[in-house]
Amino acid sequence: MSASALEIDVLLFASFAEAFGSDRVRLSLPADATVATVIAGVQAASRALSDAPPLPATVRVAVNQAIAAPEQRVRAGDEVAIIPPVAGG
Amino acid sequence: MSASALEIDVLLFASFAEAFGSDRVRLSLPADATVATVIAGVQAASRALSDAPPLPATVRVAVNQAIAAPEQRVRAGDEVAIIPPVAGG
Amino acid sequence: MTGPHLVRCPVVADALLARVGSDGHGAAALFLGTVRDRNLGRPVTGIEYSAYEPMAEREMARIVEEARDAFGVTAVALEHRLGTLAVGEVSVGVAVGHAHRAPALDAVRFVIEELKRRVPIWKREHYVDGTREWVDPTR
Amino acid sequence: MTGPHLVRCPVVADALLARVGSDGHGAAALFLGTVRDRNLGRPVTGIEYSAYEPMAEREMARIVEEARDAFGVTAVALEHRLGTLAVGEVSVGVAVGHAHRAPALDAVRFVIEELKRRVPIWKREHYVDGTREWVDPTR
Repeated sequence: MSASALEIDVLLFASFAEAFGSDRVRLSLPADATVATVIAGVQAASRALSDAPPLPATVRVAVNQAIAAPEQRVRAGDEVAIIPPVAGG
Repeated sequence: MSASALEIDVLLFASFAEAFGSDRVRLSLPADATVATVIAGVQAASRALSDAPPLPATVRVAVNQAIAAPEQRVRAGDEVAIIPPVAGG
Repeated sequence: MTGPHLVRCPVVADALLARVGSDGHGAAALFLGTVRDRNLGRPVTGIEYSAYEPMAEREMARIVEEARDAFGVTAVALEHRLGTLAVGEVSVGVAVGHAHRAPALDAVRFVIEELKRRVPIWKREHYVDGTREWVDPTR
Repeated sequence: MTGPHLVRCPVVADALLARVGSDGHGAAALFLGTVRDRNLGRPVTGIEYSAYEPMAEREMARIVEEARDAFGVTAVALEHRLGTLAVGEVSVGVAVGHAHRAPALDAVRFVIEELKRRVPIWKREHYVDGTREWVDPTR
């Protein structure tokens, strides 16, 4: 891991939290990481899990509690969360 | 009053009942009377009242508890009512 | 001949909701009409409601049937209060329960709009200055 | 950080209605979402709701503000319950009070539709056979 790498704790909810057995997963990302990089990182980490159930195909990412576009940059200190399809109500 | 005349007690509500000081008014109508005849009869009777407040311009008539068209015939035994503009809710 | 839709006691939201509740429902929608403290700028102290009762009952029952046909809602509770109501009191209440939310919301709106359009109920407002006036929405 | 919109105790219709009541109002509209006893044909015993709580609070507050801007409604109460709910219990409640009925009805519908579309709340259904499943409305 280079000195410029980002260490991000990605918050997990619902099916993701259940699959990971945790409410967060730490990702090591390149310094120029985007939201798309985060999604790819979480998907790779989930594939590495032995008995994970299938995760939702559609996920979005919130950065600092707002839904973020795939190309948005992720910076140190950002609050990053995986948002599976919502089902309130 | 001819033998073929209709005697109808027309039910009154709201502003009409207040103007007439009664919940009904008896009209003597020709045997071929229609809903329009009833409206004209009630309007004539209200003009004869000394201190009646202005009645609603728009009135409808219910015959046997259903709104009736002006040309509908009125027959002996019908339940006839003046329906001023409704204001429920 | 005041039937189930016309009442002379308070209209209670919880009672209407309870009447339309079911384990098979995922949605309940409710509308309440209440007496406002002013109308067209005049301060109001209360409203007196009266009706052509048997016809009003029939029309309200018909509206409930039409809502069933139009939106597939079988759980509908509709009450209109008669008599003199104070400011803040509920004059009319409609509740609809359904498996899903769209029919419940659609049906509540339909029922209250139809009630206001065609049920023979009248109201006389009482004003702060002691006068009273019949409300004519067409004027 | 559970704020006023997310609750862990029952959502009570009367409490929501009381919060949006005013003597200047002629209308109150309410929507309740309740736990159904089946979904897609499977018998359900309960639903477990969870949320990304701070973000959900913010989104719900934003939806209430958007309803104010769109419909001119200043009296809006919105609560979503978290935790495990039994069949028949209320998961979400929205109440809106207004001088007139159309904005109240429009705003209730807007708020519940937006909540379902974008507030980060999730549910896991518990079935009669003991299994559980996360509900994915996009699937």
